[in-house]
Amino acid sequence: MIKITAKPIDVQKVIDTASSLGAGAVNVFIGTVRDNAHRKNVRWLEYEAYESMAVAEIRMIIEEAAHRWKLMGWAVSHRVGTLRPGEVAVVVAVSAAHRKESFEACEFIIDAIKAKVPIWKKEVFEGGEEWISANPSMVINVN
Amino acid sequence: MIKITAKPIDVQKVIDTASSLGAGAVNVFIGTVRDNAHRKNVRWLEYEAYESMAVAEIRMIIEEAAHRWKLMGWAVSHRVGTLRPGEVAVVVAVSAAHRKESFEACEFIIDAIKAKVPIWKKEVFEGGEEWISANPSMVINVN
Amino acid sequence: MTERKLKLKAFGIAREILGSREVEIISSAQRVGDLRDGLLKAYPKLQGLKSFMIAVNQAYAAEDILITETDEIALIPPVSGG
Amino acid sequence: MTERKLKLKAFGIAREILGSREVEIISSAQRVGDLRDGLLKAYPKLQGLKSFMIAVNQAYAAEDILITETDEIALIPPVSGG
Repeated sequence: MIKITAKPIDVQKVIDTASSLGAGAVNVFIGTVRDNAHRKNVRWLEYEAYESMAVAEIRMIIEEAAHRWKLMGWAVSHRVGTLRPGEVAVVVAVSAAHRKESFEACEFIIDAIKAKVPIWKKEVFEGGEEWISANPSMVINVN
Repeated sequence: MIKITAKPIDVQKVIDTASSLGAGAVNVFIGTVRDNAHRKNVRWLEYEAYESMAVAEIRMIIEEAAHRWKLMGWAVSHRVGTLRPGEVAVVVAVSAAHRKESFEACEFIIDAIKAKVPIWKKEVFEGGEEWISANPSMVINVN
Repeated sequence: MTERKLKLKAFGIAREILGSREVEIISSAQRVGDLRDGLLKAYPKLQGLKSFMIAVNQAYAAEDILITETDEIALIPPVSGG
Repeated sequence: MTERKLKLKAFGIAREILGSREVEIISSAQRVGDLRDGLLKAYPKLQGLKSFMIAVNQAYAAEDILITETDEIALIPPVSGG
């Protein structure tokens, strides 16, 4: 399952979709909105996606991971729209026979999503707003 | 929260306990019972724990991880009793500012739990039963 | 070069710079690289971005890819999902 | 050496070998290492284990730790949680 959605993500449902009876290990990464990124008080984030391409890019990433780590199940859900601190922005869940593969595959997928998938976030903080990673002058370490 | 329980684990509750408003990343490991470990058809697993010591050992592991990776939240729940294939045996959830720390800390914790914490499982398969890892003759790669 | 009408999609900060999520431009650009050069001139604020990619038909496109009028062309500023 | 009554907890395969989760033994063992030697003789099946540790008061105990009658002593066969 690959989903780009404006509705709150049901984490348990993503996990259930990724689970498999033959798998002994499920790893789940949940990206949430921080209340204090880069020393600013974050009021909310605006996420937008180039949805059809985002789904295609995530599919390619998943296919590579599934092959490399012999995944038995997987699911990715990414939120768009307005998100407040504490809300879930992205969930990646994978299942594999053993735990090492599940950790490696899940980390590979979220790293690749953050590097390649056409989704953007604008941080709205007290006193301004900023598209994350857009400008070279910003030194940002996004989670 | 550290819990050794005979009741089914509520994964979402473990995740919620580990979450924190200041954290941007939550990593969750879920260990489940496989239906086909070591080429045998698993009917069920019997888990038992030396509960008071298990809690003390998990606490030490968590304290080390929390310090090393500056965790903002964490929770561990381990099941005991009879577990059928597909059931959740253990959930480890941690939250941190950034994703790399969350992955590393979660993997460290589950690795240490499997290496040190006094919990045992007996595999009941078609035609026999076996305490996992107990005897040197068994070559076993447990997830 | 013949000038053509091209439809562009723009996202994130590129959408704000172009002023809309869907923009029609008149361009003589034959390849992705030409289009990029034209856009950087027409919208100088794009020069302030750390990078921007162009996607053709929902895939990142190399500079020498030929563009046709029916292609779905999109401006991809630095991504920041997750 | 004086013989003493010691209460042992046993888990997993050690519980099955000793026949019960709580066992009382008479032992002259002063230290953890002596107790281990005595148990390996009294319950030869323990020799078949990949390893077994002894915990005193809910912590893994080194071989030279002194045992008292009021200590909580437990036999820890190879763990396999998770």
